[in-house]
Amino acid sequence: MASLAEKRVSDSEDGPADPQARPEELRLLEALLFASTEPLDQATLAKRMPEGVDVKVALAQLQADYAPRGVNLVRVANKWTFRTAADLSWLMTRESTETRRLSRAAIEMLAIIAYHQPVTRAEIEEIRGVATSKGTLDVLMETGWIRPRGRRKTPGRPLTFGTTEAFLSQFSLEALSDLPGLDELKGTGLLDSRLPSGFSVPAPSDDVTLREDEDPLEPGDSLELLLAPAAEPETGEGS
Amino acid sequence: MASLAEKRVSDSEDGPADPQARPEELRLLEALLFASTEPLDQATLAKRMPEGVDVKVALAQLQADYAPRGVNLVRVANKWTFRTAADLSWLMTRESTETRRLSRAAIEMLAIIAYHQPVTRAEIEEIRGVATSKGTLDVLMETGWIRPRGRRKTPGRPLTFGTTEAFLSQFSLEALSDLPGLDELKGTGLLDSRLPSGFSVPAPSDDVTLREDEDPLEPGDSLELLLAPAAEPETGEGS
Amino acid sequence: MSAEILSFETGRPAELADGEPSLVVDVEGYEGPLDLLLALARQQKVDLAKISILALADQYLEFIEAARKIRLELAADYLVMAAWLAFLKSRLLLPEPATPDGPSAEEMATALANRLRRLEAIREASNRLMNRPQLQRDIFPRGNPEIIAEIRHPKFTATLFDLLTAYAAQRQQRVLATVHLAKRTVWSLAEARASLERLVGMAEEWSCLDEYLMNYVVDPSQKATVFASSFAAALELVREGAMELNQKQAFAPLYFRKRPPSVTGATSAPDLSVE
Repeated sequence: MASLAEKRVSDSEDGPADPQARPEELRLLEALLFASTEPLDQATLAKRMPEGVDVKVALAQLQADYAPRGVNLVRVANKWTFRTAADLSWLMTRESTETRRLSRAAIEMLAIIAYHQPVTRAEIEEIRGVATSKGTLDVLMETGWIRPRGRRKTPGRPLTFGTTEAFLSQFSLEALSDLPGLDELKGTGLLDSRLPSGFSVPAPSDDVTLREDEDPLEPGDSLELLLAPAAEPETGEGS
Repeated sequence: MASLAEKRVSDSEDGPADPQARPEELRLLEALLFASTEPLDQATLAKRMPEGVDVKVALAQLQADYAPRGVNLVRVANKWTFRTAADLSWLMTRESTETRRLSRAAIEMLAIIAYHQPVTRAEIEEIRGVATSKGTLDVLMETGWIRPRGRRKTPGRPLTFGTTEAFLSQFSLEALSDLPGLDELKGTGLLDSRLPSGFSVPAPSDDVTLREDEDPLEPGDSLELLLAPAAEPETGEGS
Repeated sequence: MSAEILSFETGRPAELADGEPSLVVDVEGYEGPLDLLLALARQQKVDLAKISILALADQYLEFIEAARKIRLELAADYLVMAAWLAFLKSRLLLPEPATPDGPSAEEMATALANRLRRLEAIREASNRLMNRPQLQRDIFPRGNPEIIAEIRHPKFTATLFDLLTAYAAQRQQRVLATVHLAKRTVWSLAEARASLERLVGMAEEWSCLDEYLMNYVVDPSQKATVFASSFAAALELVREGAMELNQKQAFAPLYFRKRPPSVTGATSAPDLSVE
């Protein structure tokens, strides 16, 4: 504080008008308005101020003082209060993370996308034997672990889905090829060893290069449109 | 507002250094700190600031900015918050809800806990030379300024008490090391209740880490139980 | 622990003009013997480090004696302290024993002086602490804080084990489902008979059994079982007189019709042969 006092002095030497030499009533007003649990009207403020202070003028000056700041003095319903500057409303949000478990349906779908990518929704449904709810796909998109990678060159040009790098990091996989194959799945007992001979597990690849039967996504292919009812706008980190 | 913007422009033309051209981060910081109910630590603030902002420097500047004002930026318990200026307490009396009036015994006990923590009830009584009524400890616990922090590794495993963040906040202390007169107390060797003067003098610590001679509280250590049976009145005569 | 005031009106020890401590016997005002001792010590008007413990003990004993004279009921700890001080005083006055067991009188006196200094120091500290600007008394936080909206970002959890289990379970389930279907493709006699009965009900004219049967054959692999069961069922229906079968020659298509009600017995002898 001592250093500040010095600063004020030096400031006042710089220019003819010293912007820091504030009248005491501004200090009083700002303290009252700051501490008050509700907006205060001019009459209430006047009662608390020393006699002879023109509260109206002081308020106007205080308002001007704070106008360029992150906190503004505003008048609401004829009462005065400090409020965060309107342009900083984005700052007034707190972001928190909450841990959520994926639903069984979502994990199943994710597993199929991981092994069978690039894969369309219809193909996923064929493998699972049940229709996929849109919500499940939305949730998976929200995880950031899957992404639409192109469009299959078939009638209807359905989207093809694949996994992302975030997927690898979530499951501590160095590469997609680290996903266990048929023999390993059998070895761990996850797959029945008496499966028919024709049974196979694809060797998955998340190569970004599109396959021959894939078209690239089009510029207009925003996820919003792809997945119809929009998920909340996300800070786009997607691929 | 418009007039102020013009003022800023003209100011900047006046001199090379423009005191009004405040960096945007000061606006952000003041908005965050003004809006928050709780003091915020530097790390939390940094997370909310754009990258590349030196929050420490910005806070220091903001503190200097507000030092002459009716509202000051202060650091309590190593966190930052705006508070009305201490010299304006006369103005603010009406804002005061009811001030807690502590008995002399409670104040003394609070001071002993603050300066000697972690400290047991028997040690407090040894310093004061009188038994502590359970009511006094209850009152202090109710203030939220003290807390039982562990159990001393001595026979009977008595509770150790320490102060809380609310204590620092109440007395506008950045840290325990700011306790008034602490240095003198340390210098005279009067701080340690257990050792004869002249031995090593520990500084009070509200570090959540327990000391070597402390055990953690146990899950079943409910305060009711802890405080219920009054400790045997120890009228410690000459040690 | 404290007694009532009997005859002395002022609550605090005061000092006489000449510096002699006045003796105001009022235990009420003290928080225990140490507090009283400290108050007495302060009357010596010297640095606590330099107080005379001997003089202090005298003062204390004098105070207690006065209190007892006026029948002031003293709490036990005051008396304990008095006894201890009397003991200390005698030790201080007598020459030190040759082999002292325990602390010497000097050490005891120093310890007492230190306790007094410590109590005084903490009192001083507590005064300074309470004189600091206090929150909600002298200084105030923001009275009307603004709401900080909370945006929740979900962080999803799933393990590789979850993933693999899900994948294996799904693939396996599909495979097992196919196995089930294969079992059901055996065309049972009962099924064949029920189907034939429905067919015969509609077949007034000779119809090709093979063509009808083909409708049931979903998969070429099922052809054998469908034909075998149907043939057996057909024979049974013929035996029961519900239908007629006709075949031109071996391996030729089988024709069937509902047995006309008027005719009894076969119109044309069916030439039955088993494929």
